Amino acid sequence: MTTIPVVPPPAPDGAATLDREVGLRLYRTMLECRMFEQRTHELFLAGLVRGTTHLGLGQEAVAAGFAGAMRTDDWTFCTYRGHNHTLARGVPMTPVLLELVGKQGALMGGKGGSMHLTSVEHGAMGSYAIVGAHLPIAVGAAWSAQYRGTEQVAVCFFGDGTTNIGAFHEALNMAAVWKAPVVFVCENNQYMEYTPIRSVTAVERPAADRASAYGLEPLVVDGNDVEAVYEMANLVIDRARRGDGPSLVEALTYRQGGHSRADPGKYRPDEEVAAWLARDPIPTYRQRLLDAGMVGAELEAIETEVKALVAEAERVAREAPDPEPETATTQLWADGGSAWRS
Amino acid sequence: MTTIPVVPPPAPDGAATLDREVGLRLYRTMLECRMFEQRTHELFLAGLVRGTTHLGLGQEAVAAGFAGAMRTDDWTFCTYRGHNHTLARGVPMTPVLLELVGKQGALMGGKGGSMHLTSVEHGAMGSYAIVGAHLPIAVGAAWSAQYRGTEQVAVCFFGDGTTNIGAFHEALNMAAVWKAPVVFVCENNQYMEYTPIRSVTAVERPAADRASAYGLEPLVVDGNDVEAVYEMANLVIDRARRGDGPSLVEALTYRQGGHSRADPGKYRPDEEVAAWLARDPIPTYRQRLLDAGMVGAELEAIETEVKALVAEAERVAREAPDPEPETATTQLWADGGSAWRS
Amino acid sequence: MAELTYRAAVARGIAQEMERDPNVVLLGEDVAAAGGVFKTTEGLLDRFGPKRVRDTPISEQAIIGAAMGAAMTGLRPVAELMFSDFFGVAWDMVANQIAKTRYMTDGQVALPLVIHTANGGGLRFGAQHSQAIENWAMAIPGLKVVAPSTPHDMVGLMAAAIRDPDPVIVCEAKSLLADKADVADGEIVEPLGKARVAREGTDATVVALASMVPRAVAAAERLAADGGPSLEVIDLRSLVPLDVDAVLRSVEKTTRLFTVEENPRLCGWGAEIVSIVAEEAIYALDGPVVRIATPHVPLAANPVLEDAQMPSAERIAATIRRTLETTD
Amino acid sequence: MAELTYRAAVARGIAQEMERDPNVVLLGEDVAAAGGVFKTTEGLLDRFGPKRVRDTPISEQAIIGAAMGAAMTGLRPVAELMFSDFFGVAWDMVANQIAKTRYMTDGQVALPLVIHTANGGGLRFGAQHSQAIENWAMAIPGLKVVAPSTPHDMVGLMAAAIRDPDPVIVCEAKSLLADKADVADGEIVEPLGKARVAREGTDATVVALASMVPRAVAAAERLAADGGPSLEVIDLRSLVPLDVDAVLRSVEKTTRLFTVEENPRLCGWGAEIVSIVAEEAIYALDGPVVRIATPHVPLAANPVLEDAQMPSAERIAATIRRTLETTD
Ligand SMILES: Cc1ncc(C[n+]2csc(CCOP(=O)(O)OP(=O)(O)O)c2C)c(N)n1
Ligand SMILES: Cc1ncc(C[n+]2csc(CCOP(=O)(O)OP(=O)(O)O)c2C)c(N)n1
Ligand SMILES: [Mg+2]
Ligand SMILES: [Mg+2]
Repeated sequence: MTTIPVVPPPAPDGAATLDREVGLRLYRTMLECRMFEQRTHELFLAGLVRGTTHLGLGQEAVAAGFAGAMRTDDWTFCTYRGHNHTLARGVPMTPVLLELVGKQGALMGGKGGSMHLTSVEHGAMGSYAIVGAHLPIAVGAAWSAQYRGTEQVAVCFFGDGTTNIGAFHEALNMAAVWKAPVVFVCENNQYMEYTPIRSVTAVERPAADRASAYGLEPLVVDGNDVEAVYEMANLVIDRARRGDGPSLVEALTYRQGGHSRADPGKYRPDEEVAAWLARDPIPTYRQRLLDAGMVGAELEAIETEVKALVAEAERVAREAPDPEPETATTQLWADGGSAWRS
Repeated sequence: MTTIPVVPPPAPDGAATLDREVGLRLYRTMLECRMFEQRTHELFLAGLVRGTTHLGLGQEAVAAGFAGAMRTDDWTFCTYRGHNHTLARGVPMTPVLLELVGKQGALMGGKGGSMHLTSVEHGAMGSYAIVGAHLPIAVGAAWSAQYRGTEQVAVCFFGDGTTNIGAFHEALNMAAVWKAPVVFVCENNQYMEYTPIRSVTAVERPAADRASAYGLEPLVVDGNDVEAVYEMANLVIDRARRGDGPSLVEALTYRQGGHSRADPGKYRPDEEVAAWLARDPIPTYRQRLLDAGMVGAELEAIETEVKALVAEAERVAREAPDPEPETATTQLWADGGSAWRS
Repeated sequence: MAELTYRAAVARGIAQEMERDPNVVLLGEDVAAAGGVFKTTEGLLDRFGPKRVRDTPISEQAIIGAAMGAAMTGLRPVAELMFSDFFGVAWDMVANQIAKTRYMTDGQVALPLVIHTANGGGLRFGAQHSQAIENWAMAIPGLKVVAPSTPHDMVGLMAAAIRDPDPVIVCEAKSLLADKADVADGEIVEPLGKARVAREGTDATVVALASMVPRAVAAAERLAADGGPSLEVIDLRSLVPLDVDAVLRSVEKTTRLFTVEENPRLCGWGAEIVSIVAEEAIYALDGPVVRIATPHVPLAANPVLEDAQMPSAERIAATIRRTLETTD
Repeated sequence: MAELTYRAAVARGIAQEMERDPNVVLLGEDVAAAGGVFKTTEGLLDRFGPKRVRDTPISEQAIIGAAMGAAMTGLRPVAELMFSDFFGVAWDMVANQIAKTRYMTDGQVALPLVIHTANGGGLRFGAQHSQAIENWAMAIPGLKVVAPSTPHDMVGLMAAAIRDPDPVIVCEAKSLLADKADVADGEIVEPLGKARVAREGTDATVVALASMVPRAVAAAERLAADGGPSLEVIDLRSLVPLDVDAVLRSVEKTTRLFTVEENPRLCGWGAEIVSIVAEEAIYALDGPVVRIATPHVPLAANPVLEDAQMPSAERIAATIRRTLETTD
């Protein structure tokens, strides 16, 4: 079990050790998240992205590492900071971007927006915007898999600040008692919105130091090392699938930007930001792939492809029309409408 | 630190060790709780007590031990199972019984009933009937003592089942972060309403095994040994008063009856009930007082006095008139009324 | 045909659907081994086993959240919330998650689930265990809400709620749990959103729900007995969907409207009914519309006080008679 | 006299009372160092220090529960609930504990506390961060509820709420945060429960609240500009206590009533207003009463959709004109 570094651990070095296909896939997924979000942010500044956004820049290794270890019929439950997790499950960029810019063809018709990205067909079971709510919901999904004997696993991502809300406690206890096939992943990016997690938490490791309260072992992983995350993910997901119950993983990472679109994140010490930028999961992993013998050209090919995907999504987004106002009152009920009188 | 017995520990034996005044006071308090509740139950069967009741028969040592260690201006926060804790703070039996029988002169005018006994002037800050709610409230009271520098301590009693609800988690964390002068006392009487706590809890000790999640040490005490409780109470209350922050104590005890007036408690194994009845805190402590050299006559004098108090309360309760229906709409607001229009 | 209590009707409705659909599961505090603290789930554990009938910790957010997660992945959970007052500790799950997720995902997520809960006063439980919260649920878009007043309706509306593809809150009136009535054998399913004329009348329409229906009917009988006005009592049965036509039809006939609500007055469901009539049928009204509700205070534990708070047949009859006499 | 934003008025109102009473304390998420995520508590930490202005964990039950415990032991806490939607995770503390404890204890426990919260839509935050929940609070006996529509009222009603001996929910309209107006210097305290005639008129009464007040006034100006009916706009300012007389007085004069509500329709505060008028002044009404509200669906994140949902000046004007034309 790794323990938490008081200062960030050194950038992961040494050659990549995973099977090359896997390594390239993880790299590609991280890149898709990164390039999509970077462009999203530019489009917000350009006034095209209208609603709020919460970027996961710097946290891509957690999304890529876990998604890479999931079965296609496994379920992801994430938060308003959910672009990475949604894309990592294979949801196409175009409908996602359309949701963010608020045009027709959007993933949820514009009803949800950036904070609620969901694509049931890809196992992206929702981005939840009220802290803690999706932990019990993930337990319910896991219970349903257990009940139906499908060996599906629910993976639930949340932040460090979420470990102090009641729903966290109730969900962890019930999951443990029911031995539900659910994996709880705390992305400890060191901050709530603007408040450092250490200043409002009774323990040093907001998730790991709570594990024993549910009869679980404390698991900590370097969330900026995609291979370490991937290995941890395989361990805990297999455990859940085998019927050996839930796990709680604390992934140490960092939010490179502010909390949401409007926040410059000025409250963070420069050295801290610098230290974590130095361990950006993407360039560091790129180097490790090269050290492992991958050819730069291969990586550049991936980079070109991903850039093209983002550009195509943007092209569609710029041309798409606004939604029809009438759709504002559809899909409240299973009959497609929203009538309250019979 | 005591650890939890899988089977109930043997009845506390050996002579009482406390100062005789203290010992007699603890004995008397336990007796007041016991005799009051026994008579209350009889009066319920006789149809005089009308609302619901949740008796603490068997748990008197926890109430007596803690109340005995509290300063008169300290605060008690308890649950619907609150007769013992309310009486132990010195609230007279008569207005309490009047509240239970629903007559004029009742402690809360009949508005609250058995589940909400409160006497602010005695520091009995309320009996709360929705599981978990009073833990954060007790933190707030402790914060106010800290803010005003009064060195008051809030003592918050709750059950084993309460350790699985969200408010428990939020309150413990905030209390620890704020170093609030609050003592959390989990009365582990082994059951929720009808469900054994072990069957729905991820750890063996519902409170003690959660302490480390808040940076607190696990504290367990034999809740049927009034001297052990009293010593633990002094330890943790002094700690809080000194400014050294909150504590979480798990007191092992047993609910001798059912959950509430209507429940015969048939779901409990006979041997379990028998084993715990054998360690009834009151007769066992009576014996220890005798072993310590108290004269039986002294104890009998106390017993006669307490019996007389209960009888007097009953006499008043039987004669008291019903409340005036008009009072149903008073005291919603500080102006004494309940107008919603200006 | 057999006599059934309202309490037993809850279990019968759930059992009927558990027999029919293996994906129907039940969870809640003390619902399995103990058969529910109100004995409304008695026998279900024996009949359907621990896999389908589950006791939970005291964790309402987890109970209702788990029901949601199960519903969105193929089950049809019935979650028990022991007392409806406890919605307070799980309201986010109900109002913000369950009610909004189908809409937010543009219909991707289906939530066929039921939350059944003991609702209302009359049992001397005091302010935190006696609230009638049907209006809390009615105020939240995305929730359907039913509140049966008879054993037959309890079976039929519970069944319909479980079969419904959307989330339904089933409010079980505590003060009716012991009521008995003959209920037909075999499958019973009542449509959601259909009101029932509990008593026909000509002089005034009285709209009531759940525990207030028998009291309104008793008030009507009392007035009829001493030659007073003839009241038509409408049992709404369902607040969402709402059978507006049944109310309008009756008001057009009687020209007067009263509501009888157990909830404290402000923003009760009766206000919504009145505002609908005031918009769609105001010219049909011949006089003031009076809402008979619990005063806007918490319920007291004391029997004398609680009885003075909840609308009684006496108060209903007296209020309606006085109103009609002074304004006709 | 200085120009003040509605946003800054929140901090000014709190500061005014913190200066006056050392027992007034503030707690909430990001309220101290960050000055609040809506910047409504900016400067308070610098001015009053960390002992009186506290950042908390993400623990709404603990935040509001702690405020209650502090209030019952001598402090006058102001708790910030970042978004009013989050009442969902702390509703038990608000509706079951804070609202009921003075009553249950027959007046033994005093709860002088304020919960101030960012309320309502218009900022494209989507269904879980845009709700107007003033009707949730109005439905609970034991809560006072204010929802200011101007910077001046924000200062004055916040001050009154903090001084009030009972729990008060202060709803801050998100869509008004950036609004500016001149506000007098010095102490400002507005009474709770006093409505304000935002615009005088003769043909119809329009009752509005918070974000809907400027829209109702704009609708009135628009109709006046093209020779339409003359609307009297009443800004309720406070839902509990409710200034019923102000509404009745206006309706007696205009003979017509409309409500403009941001909350989704069912059980909104407007329904309560209509039911009061239908009981106490029905003969004064010359035609149907129409409620203009957000349709009974969650709010969408998309700007086009959200704008189609919340009542706009256009929709208010068009609805009122159509109604008056077809029913006069
Ligand atoms: C119950 C609740 N309280 C507060 C908020 C406001 N809020 C949104 S994100 C956030 C910080 C969450 O921090 P963390 O869990 O660490 O996740 P991160 O944003 O760092 O990914 C807060 C307080 C919320 N959405 N829900
Ligand atoms: C939030 C909530 N859920 C459920 C209940 C119903 N209930 C009342 S007491 C109780 C059992 C509590 O068990 P425990 O905490 O061990 O206390 P004990 O009754 O044993 O003293 C339950 C489930 C409640 N009052 N509040
Ligand atoms: Mg974080
Ligand atoms: Mg217990």
